Amino acid sequence: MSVEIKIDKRIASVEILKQFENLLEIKVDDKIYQVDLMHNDEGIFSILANGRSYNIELVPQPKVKLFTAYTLYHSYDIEVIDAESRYLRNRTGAIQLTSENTISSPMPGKVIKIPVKVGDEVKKGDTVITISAMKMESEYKSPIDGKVIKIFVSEGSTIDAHQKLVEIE
Amino acid sequence: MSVEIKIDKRIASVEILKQFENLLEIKVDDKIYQVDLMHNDEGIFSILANGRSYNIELVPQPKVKLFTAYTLYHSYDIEVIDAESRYLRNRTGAIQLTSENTISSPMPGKVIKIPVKVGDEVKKGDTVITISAMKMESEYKSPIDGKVIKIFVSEGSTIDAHQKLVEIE
Amino acid sequence: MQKFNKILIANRGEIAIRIMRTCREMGISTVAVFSDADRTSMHVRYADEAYHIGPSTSSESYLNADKIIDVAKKTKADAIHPGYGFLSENAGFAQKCADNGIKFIGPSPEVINQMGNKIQARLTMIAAGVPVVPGTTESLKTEKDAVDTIKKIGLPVMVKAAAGGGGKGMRLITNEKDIVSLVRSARSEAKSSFGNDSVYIEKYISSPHHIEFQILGDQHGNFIHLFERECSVQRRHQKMIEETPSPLMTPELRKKMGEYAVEAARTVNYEGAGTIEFLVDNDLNFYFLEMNTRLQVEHPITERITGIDLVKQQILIAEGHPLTITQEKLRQTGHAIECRIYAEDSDNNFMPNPGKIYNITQPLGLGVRSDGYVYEGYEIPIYYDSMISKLIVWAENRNEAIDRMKRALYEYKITGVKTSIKFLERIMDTDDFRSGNYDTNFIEKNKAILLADTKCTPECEDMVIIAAYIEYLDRLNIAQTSKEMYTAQNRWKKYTYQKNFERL
Amino acid sequence: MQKFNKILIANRGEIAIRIMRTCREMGISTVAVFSDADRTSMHVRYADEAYHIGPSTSSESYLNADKIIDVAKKTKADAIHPGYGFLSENAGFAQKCADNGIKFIGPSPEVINQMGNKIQARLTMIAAGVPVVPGTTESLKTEKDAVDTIKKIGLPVMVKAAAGGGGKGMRLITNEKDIVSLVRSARSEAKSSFGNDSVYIEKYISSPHHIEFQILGDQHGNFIHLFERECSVQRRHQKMIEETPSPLMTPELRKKMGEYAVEAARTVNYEGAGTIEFLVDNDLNFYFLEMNTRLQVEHPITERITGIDLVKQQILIAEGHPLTITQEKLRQTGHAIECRIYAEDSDNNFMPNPGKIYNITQPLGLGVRSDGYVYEGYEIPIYYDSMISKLIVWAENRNEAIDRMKRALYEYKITGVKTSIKFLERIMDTDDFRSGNYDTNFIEKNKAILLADTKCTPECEDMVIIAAYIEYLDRLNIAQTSKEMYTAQNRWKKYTYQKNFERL
Repeated sequence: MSVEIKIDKRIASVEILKQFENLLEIKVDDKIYQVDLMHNDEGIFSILANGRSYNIELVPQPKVKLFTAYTLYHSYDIEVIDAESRYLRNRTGAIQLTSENTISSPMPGKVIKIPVKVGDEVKKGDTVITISAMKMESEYKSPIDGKVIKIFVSEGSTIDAHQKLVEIE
Repeated sequence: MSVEIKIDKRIASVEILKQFENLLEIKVDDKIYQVDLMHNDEGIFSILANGRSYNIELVPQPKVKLFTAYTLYHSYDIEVIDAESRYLRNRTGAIQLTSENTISSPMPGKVIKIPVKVGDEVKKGDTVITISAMKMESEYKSPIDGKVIKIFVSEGSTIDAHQKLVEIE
Repeated sequence: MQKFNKILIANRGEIAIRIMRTCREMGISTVAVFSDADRTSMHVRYADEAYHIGPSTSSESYLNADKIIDVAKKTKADAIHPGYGFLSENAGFAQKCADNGIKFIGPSPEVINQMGNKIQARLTMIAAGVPVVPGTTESLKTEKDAVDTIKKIGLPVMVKAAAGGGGKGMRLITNEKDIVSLVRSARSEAKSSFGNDSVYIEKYISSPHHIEFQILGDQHGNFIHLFERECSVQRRHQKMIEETPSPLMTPELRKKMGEYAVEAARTVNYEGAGTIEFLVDNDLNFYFLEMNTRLQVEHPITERITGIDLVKQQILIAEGHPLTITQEKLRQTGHAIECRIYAEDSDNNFMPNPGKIYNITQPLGLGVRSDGYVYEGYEIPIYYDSMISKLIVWAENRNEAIDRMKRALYEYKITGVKTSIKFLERIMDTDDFRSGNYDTNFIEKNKAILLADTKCTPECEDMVIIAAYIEYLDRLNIAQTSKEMYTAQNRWKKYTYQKNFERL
Repeated sequence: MQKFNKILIANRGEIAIRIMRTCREMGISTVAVFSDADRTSMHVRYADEAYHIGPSTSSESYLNADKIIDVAKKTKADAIHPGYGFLSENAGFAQKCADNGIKFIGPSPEVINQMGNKIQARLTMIAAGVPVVPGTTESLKTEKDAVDTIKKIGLPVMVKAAAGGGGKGMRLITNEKDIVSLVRSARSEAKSSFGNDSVYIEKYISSPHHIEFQILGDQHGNFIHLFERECSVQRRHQKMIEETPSPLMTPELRKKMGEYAVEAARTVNYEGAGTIEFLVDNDLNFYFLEMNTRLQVEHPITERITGIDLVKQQILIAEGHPLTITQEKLRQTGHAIECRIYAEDSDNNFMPNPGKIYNITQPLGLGVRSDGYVYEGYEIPIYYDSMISKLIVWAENRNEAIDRMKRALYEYKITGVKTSIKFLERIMDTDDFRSGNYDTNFIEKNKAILLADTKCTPECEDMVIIAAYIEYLDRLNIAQTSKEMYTAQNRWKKYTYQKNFERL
């Protein structure tokens, strides 16, 4: 099965060449690895390759082919690109998971203030929503000059991470 | 649904009277409890009842209606007796999960020695199998005077907990 | 002398559990209180009894004094331990406890008031002969008054709210033309934050060291200090790392500051555990900054080098026992460092990062203590502080302690939310921290190093790709794998992804 | 003087990880080796490099000296740390390391041999003037010889294998008529266990105290001792609890025994960390029992009261550094206790209980150290020791240490396998342990209390029933719940078990 993995900005192709139980021969781009790979239901991987002991944890994200990968020192955003996602990509013409002009919060929190209403003209840099989380308030600003076309939440409501908040056009 | 719970030797009937989310009114035998009950996929329970904070963990056993329950200081063997198990009980005439004359080991291990063979006459107290686990050898003895009718394992093989080893008749 | 049989802990998170641990060691029952968001928090599960006190927002639960007192009365608790934050420095709450015959574990309402008002605290310290940061000793009356006073003291200065704390109602003035507007905005923020617009002026000390002394006072007029804590590694005016002894400290300075700290406690006839905070400049001049009339987050490093359980001392003092520890017998043994683990994106302006904890690996072994409260599967609420755990190490000397902290941070793995762990590890590697040559400007100064975007090796990156690929293949068969009901019995998988290959 | 860049750890379990922790703190890379059963063991994941060395059975993997040396050569390891058990007291392995230019972290093969043979060790100690248990100093030759000797010493006596250890080839003789048969069976067991049927006789000391001294010796003729460890709480001749200081010890006795321990080390020109074991009777007479030429399981309690990292000292000594610690500067601070957590059914004759770990809650907080290696979902192999972790506490004094240990054991939860945790907690409650008035007969003497079958309250039992019922209802809907793929995101459930009821 031909599958590509997007890791931050890199896109790598990956393919299993041989397998004997937990011993795998795997090709990543043009490099071939012999790995002894064990993993469990919590996404914890122990990989031995060239004698090195690698510990990797994959945490699933709400979208099914997205993960956050943790190595010892780094975390990576991972996306699996298979036939299905390639089809979707081709159909929509571009990878566009969220609109650039839709403001969302990277973390859960509570909406403190929405100083704009639908139809308002805003300038790039204007604060359109204030979110509070863990005793700290963050102001989210408009990325463009434009008009508020949709507000998805209301003052006082609690929000999830990556939830759409305000759309500007 | 009328269900009974066997906890060690006691058999208790239990029934939910009311529920509002995690607040439950539950009857155990003739006592009625109002409990605030939270639990998770790992079988960890946090129950608040009469102000007390109870922590209970349930570990599933290979048989589907059996659990081991851990409170702070104790562990209990639990069996759920529902309509289906009652039917099975009635059919077989008795609760007989394993034959009394079948020797099994409570723990996993390795078979070191089987000094008997099928057809041998044995006396009560004769060693019929020696199991080694964690550098310690345990000898299992015949519970009755009788004859070896079946040996389920062979010397040198590894065994699981509660696996049948030798049957005497 | 009273013997407490039951204590209500009016707090949550790591400090609630830390207090319950000592109660348990002393054979005292514990009562937890919790808000909507905290039903599944660890402190509820750790306590002997637990009661719901209201909605998630602190003001309606952990700050609801009456509700908490009700629970204490209902459960017949002998005393209330307020922890830190929330009601711990609330004189009104301390008074209500007293009115209801419940012992508040801490100083009297009068002392909390006296030290809570920063102007009054300054006056008290001046009267006791303790050096304070140069500035005013009364509230600014008019804007003209402000301009005149500030000119007299000389720029730069800090305007601070008398009722203040936590950086609110505080402004740095460096330019004469900004005086009026900044005083005005400090006053307005003070009014909205504390209901009191009284502000005062302090000389601004640039890049000082934050050094505090732990003190204990009993009901019988005995006072001791338990040495210093160096708290200069801060971000957004919040401490990140504390250590003791302070690398800046000399035995003479320690003796002098310690004596002042004890004098400060004696002056107000302080009862319980408290902290005297000082600013220290590079010439080792020191100034009283404020007193915290409660346990500090960073108290464990003092416990580690002195061997004394501070919560146990608080309880014994509240029961009326005289201190059995004397100043002469106290020793600082070895070196202790605390790192605060925040759920935050340290690389992105320390933005808080609440969310669900996926996996945790605790650092263990020689010289490592960790005080936390989150567990696997726990969802960190958005309503409270972002500190999820504290990692404390001890070693014979400072270098070894830094090496050990690095090792412990290396071992400490929390996935699901972003944490400050890796940022803290990078701090351990900076020359300035290693040499002990740092002040409150440390993080700003070392920003380039601390925010360096290092990547793992290409081979390591390829391993991540392989792991993601295998996980993906697994999920294609999810229906099959989830049939395996008892996951704990088979957490390590052996699947065949591709059939009929010979052994490699 | 050599600087090690890489160390191979020829061991598994908690001790392998404990050694790797110190290596990491010292900036030394680590190489793990593992058997079939240990592919997913923690030490494999903790190490920088990891290599498979054979089947699960120890004799084909962890005892396979050649294979381990091969890995050390291949990975260019500078040194091998043997931990305890396995090859740690194998002179042949130490010799092979030397032959291959790899430093064995421990004493020379000659010293291992000399101390490994119990008769030779006795002779060595007698020559050094150290008191030994009265008995023979040579191997018994004939059965007549045995009878004569035993009559001379006087019954009861112990027959012991010269090459012995671990209770094998050892018989207690209390009755004259049994002499011949018991000597014969000891000899036959010695032959089959160690390939050497040489046995000797020691006077039997009933209910003695097991007290050992930790020693360190460098390559430059410096020797120190790091005080005693009291190891009398044993079951099946295996230690369960150790503490330091020993409640039996007096300063005079400590000084005297310490001097003998140092003398013993000096006599054989000992290099590294070692332990001199003594038997002490109730009149405080003490006798050399044997020397362990390796790190002990219970070394952490010594680390805790002295502040010294013993593994770091082992490595520094092996690199050729002279000891920087002097006897005069060493202090015993406070009190430390270790409890060994075994996977066993303590209530059922301590039967080992390997299996799958379901959930673990680690005890944390002030004064608690835990050194373990199992994790949630881990399957404890049947092939190795049943000790899965060690819990070490420290406090200012013995009473506080016992209270803290009780608290830590209370917090420590391991489900899925039976463990010794609750048994250990009951020990903390016995009068004999509390008063420090115990010897090796302790568990036998307190059996009635320790095996008491207490149950939880009827209400608590009802809560278990409720939990089981809810879990059962849940499982009826298993198909529905397992659709929820990301369990960590929703570990606490909110299901409706019965619809349309109003709020209670």
